[in-house]
Amino acid sequence: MNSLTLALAVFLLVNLLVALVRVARGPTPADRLLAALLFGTTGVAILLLLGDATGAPALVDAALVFALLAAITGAAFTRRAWREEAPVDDDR
Amino acid sequence: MKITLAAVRAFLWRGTLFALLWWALTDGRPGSWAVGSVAVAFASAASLRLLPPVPTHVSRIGLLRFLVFFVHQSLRGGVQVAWFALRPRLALSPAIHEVGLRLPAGISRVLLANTMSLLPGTLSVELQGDRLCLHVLDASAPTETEVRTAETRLAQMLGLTLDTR
Amino acid sequence: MTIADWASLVLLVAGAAFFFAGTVGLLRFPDVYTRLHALAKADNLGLGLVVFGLLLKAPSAALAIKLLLVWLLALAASATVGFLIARRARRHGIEPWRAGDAE
Amino acid sequence: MTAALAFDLLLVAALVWSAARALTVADVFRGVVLFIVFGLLMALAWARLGAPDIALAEAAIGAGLTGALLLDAVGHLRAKREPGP
Repeated sequence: MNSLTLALAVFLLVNLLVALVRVARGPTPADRLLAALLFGTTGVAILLLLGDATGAPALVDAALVFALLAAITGAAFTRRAWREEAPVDDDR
Repeated sequence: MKITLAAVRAFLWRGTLFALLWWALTDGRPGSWAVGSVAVAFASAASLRLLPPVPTHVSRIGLLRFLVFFVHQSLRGGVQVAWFALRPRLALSPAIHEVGLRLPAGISRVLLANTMSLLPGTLSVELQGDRLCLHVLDASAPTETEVRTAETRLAQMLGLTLDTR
Repeated sequence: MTIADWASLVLLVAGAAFFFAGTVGLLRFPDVYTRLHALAKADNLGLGLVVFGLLLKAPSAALAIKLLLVWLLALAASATVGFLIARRARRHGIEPWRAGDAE
Repeated sequence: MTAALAFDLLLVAALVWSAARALTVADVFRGVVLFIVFGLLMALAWARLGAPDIALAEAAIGAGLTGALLLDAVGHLRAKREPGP
């Protein structure tokens, strides 16, 4: 059972890393900041599964912090960093 | 801030919620309450300052109905997005819709905007006064009806009356 | 395995499937708005299913409350951040993709 | 435990990738986003290493607060360079 939750955690980690491709590619700054949302949900799920698989309920606390800080990062980005129109940068 | 009956009631209610939260966060360790009682008191006071008690009455049946509605709709929303993402041909027809709101100004409209983002096919993009702009995945979907339903459920939960003009 | 174990297993796997759909959507959808749809709905439903799957195995009430709190926080965070990003994108004049546009 | 090994290898690869990209990327904003990504992956790594308390601190301070401050700084830099409306 534990190995199964761990396998699911691996599956979610692969998902997370593949989705980071979108973050790396952009094209707009908002696309990059989707990383904050991504870690807010996928990262939380991974932490919860890890906590269950390794029997460390303290990881649930770390998951709480993840979810909270996703909101803070997103708000800081929209309120502060993206005030003027940054040129839509295509890269590579 | 004037001490009114409503404020005292809100303080006690929120204090109870924060105490429950503290209990969960500390796994109910009895030694933590020395710090915990102070923290709960401060949290309740801060919450009253940031979000003064509004003269609404949260109905329990309304809350339950809203939760059932919400869980059902988020299931639908997830399935719909998954279907859009996984079908071989990308068949999106997005559009922006604007809907007038009947909820009274304030926190309930924000709550509605956030709820809509989690319901099937809609994403809130702008909330200005009583106008809510939604980005929809399927332009032909009955967006307005969905907003109305969510609005009614929210109003029932918060004991608000809709402004039907 | 008891029935609760089986149910938990089914919920966890279903949750992972929705995460997968969310990732596919994130890569395939044509613009910021539609990608936000994918994240806000598929991933939150995935997390919800994972949370309920783990709830069935939660050893204590305190842990169960914490798990629910995690889900609520994540829901609130992604609804809020999704709204903020979409609003900013619109104010910056990023036009929503329409059917028929080239990707 | 192959699942655990796979998890760790993937995590290490992603950590190294995000760290290298954060340092080499030309655009400041993208550097900051990669820094946040690195911090969150690092938190996952601490979780795997059996240190949930450090994972918590890394997520809160390393990725969250520092990330928000850096984003704010990027905003200020942009505002200074091109005086906006």
